[in-house]
Amino acid sequence: MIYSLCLILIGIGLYGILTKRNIVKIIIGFVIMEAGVHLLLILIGYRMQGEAPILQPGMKLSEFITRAVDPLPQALTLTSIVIGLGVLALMIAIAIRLYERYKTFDITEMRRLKG
Amino acid sequence: MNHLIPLFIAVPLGAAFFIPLVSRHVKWVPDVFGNLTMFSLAAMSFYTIGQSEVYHLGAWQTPIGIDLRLDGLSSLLLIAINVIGLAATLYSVAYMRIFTSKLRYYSLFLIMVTGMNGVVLTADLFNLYIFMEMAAIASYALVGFGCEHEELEASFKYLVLGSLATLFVLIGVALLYGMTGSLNMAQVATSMQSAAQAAQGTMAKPYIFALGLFICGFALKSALVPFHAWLPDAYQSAPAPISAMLSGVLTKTIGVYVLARLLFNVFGISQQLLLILQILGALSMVVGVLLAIGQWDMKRLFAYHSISQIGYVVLALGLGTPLGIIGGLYHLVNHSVFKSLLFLNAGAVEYSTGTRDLKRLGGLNQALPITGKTSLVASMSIAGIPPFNGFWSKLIIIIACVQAGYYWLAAWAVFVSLVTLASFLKVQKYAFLDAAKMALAKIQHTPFFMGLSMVVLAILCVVTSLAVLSGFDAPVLIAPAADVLIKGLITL
Amino acid sequence: MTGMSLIVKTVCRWLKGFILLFGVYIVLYGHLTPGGGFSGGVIIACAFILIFLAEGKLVETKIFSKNVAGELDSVGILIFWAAALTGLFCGGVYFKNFITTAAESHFKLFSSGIIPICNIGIGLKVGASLFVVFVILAAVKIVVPKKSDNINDHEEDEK
Amino acid sequence: MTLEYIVAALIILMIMGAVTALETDNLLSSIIALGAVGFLLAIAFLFLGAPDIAFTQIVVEILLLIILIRVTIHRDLKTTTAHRAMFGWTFAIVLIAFLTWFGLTVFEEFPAFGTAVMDRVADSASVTYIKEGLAKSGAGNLVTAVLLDFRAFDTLGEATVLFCAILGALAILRQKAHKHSKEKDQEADAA
Repeated sequence: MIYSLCLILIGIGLYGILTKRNIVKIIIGFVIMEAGVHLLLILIGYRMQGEAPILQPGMKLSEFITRAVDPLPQALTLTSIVIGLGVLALMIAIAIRLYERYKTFDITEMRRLKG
Repeated sequence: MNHLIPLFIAVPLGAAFFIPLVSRHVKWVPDVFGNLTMFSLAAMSFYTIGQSEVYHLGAWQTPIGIDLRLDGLSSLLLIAINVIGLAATLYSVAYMRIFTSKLRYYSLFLIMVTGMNGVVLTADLFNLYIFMEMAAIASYALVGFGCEHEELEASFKYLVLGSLATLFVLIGVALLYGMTGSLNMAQVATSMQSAAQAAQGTMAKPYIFALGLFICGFALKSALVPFHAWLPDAYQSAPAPISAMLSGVLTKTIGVYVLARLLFNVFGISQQLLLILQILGALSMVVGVLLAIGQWDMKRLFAYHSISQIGYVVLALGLGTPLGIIGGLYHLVNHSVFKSLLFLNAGAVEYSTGTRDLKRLGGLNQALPITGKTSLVASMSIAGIPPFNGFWSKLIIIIACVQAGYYWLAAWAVFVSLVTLASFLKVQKYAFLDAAKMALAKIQHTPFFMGLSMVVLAILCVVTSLAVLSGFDAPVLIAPAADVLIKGLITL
Repeated sequence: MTGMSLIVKTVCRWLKGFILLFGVYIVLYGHLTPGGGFSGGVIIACAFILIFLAEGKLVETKIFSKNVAGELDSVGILIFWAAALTGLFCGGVYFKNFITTAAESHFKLFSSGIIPICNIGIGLKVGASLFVVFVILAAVKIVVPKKSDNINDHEEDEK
Repeated sequence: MTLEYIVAALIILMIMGAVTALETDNLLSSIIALGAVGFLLAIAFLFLGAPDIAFTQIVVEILLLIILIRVTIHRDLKTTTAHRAMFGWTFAIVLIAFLTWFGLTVFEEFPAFGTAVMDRVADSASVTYIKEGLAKSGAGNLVTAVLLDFRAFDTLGEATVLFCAILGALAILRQKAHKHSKEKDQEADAA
């Protein structure tokens, strides 16, 4: 059930990217889709009654091993968040420049390229 | 361990980080550093011939750390990437004078090369995603480097579709990790195979879904036909050396190569997958070439031909026979040589005359002898005229089609080849042969470095055609690369 | 841009030190507590962005100009790159963690080999680069440029 | 079991926020709705045992919101809610419907929520990370250990991607891209 909800979130983001005309809305669609993907990764790494994979002084290793959640998807998510931020920065830069040129955020009015 | 392997990533990265730091104060740094780095990379790439090895980064054993894998296929791609990259940087020394901010150009260029080298070398699915994104982001910025209306629009389109593709790939990677618990390609392949054996040969649905996402994502990246919308705009708008890199190696590396690697070596090839590849290839071949015929902008015309030629490669790989795979890989290499040469020619024409419109050009053979002659070589190569490399690879692909019993595919390939010839006769006639439409005095001479890189690529067009003499039995380059795909699943 | 009201400026003057300190703590203790180079770097960038928003452009660019930030960006990532390459020369393998850690030094600040060094590099890099991003994306007002001479503050090199 | 319901409720709230963000006319409102999605995501991460990611998510969300608000605040706030051309629109709907339908069936065969990789695959890397991560890398925070020691190569790539994106943004936003306009070049040649 929970995975399906996550997939619906991804689907909503995809819908925003593919159908919206406003550049800012497309960017918002990307943020939503990325949120869905990151949530999916973290959900895959979860185990029931799990706790954070951070060892503190005085913790019993044997108990930690049975309860800690998977650290690998978390590392992947962190990496992916940073990459997403980079892509968004570039996207916003291009959006600002396009606004400067065309005085609008509407992509259907940007029609220099044909074919 | 062979320490050359991580240096393919470390060297260009170091140069890319170093250039912006220094060149605010010293103006000659970007040109010299960029070219030196690419030259050393090109030289290094020839040392990888015939080697195959798995490099454990950080000395961690396979599932714990990240592996780099060098084999015949990676070696072939490495040589293509770095040699074409060297030609493009040589060309940029003169060509990029018309733009500002050379330091950022070279830095982004080197990061793009790093990304491609990483994609080719890595044996880890998530690492593959990162390097793909690295190459792709650098290319988005480089496509929009001119900051005019067209450049920005093309760059945005490319950015949106490309990021969508990488998100698809990331979902696929997440699903594969959830199912198999590993990110290493060999481990994923092994556990998928054992799961399929346990279920009497049927693949579980998550694998199929991941496979579908991968095919969509990498078809978007390699601009196969239902997914080709971004390509003509991006190639038309980018600076000429970047168009050459994009068309010559980027779409092949982060599109076709990864697709072939995943389908043949990780998922294991099957009849249905081969059929999908054949359909994508055949469609791309014919749609690309038909759209190309009506174009009057030189770069846009070449861009549509790129779609068509990548169609040849994918079709040949989709035959699944050893001869087909050899033909496909041979055509991949040949195409990266002659198509980058064509884009560099278009850039030289634009640099000298200020336009790429075929209707306004004419008689350039007298004004620009080097560009005229090299573009003749490249046009003959792409159209498949006998002494040049394009002829041999297309011939092998057609023979492979016939051998595998797909007669109509062979006829299809011949037809597309004829249309390509017609289209390039048009380019030669309007741009180089017809009467001059513009005053000779207005035409600038081609700078030395641009001429040099075009001549080098033209010579490569002839040299690569000599590979056919070896009959592909010699264990150099193409035969070992094809072996990697023919052998199927990779193991630890 | 002269900045916001006096109340905002005063509060920011008090807050900025704590935010910066928190960011540095997150970077340095990334291998022991939640956080690390990236999140700490973003917090450091946020501290500067706060000053920027409150005090206005003129004050900010005097303290920490975009050129300096750009150079720190390169320096930070070069630290990380150099740590990786040193592994090749000292440990024999690229990205080898060449500083060994004794078991008794676990949970101390100077433990776990090259991880704190990498964290510092990443923190520096992320802090500087996100500040640059903010400056170029958000602080530059492009209110339909007429002669486009009011926005030349995001081009600093290449005469 | 209760945790599953909490996370499900959070995701439903996120879906509502996402729909609001995409369908509101006012750009400022939609960006604020987007902020709600991001912070809910951070809360979900906290529940799922990922404080590192929650932390990063909050910080990134703040930065993103500041930038997005500053970018859009003086520009056309009223937007058209109209869709793109009919073909693209129907294609998108068909694609999303297919993906969602197929995706929903996929998760029937997927390992159930809460069975982590360590419990299913005995020789997976995660088992080693949890058992020997501290001894091998010396870092108590295993996420950092994975990020900067076991898979540090990924992190170098990630830092490079950020570096490259910022360099790209600087290149895109530079004031003058061409040294000379083309007409000037030709005049200079003629002279």
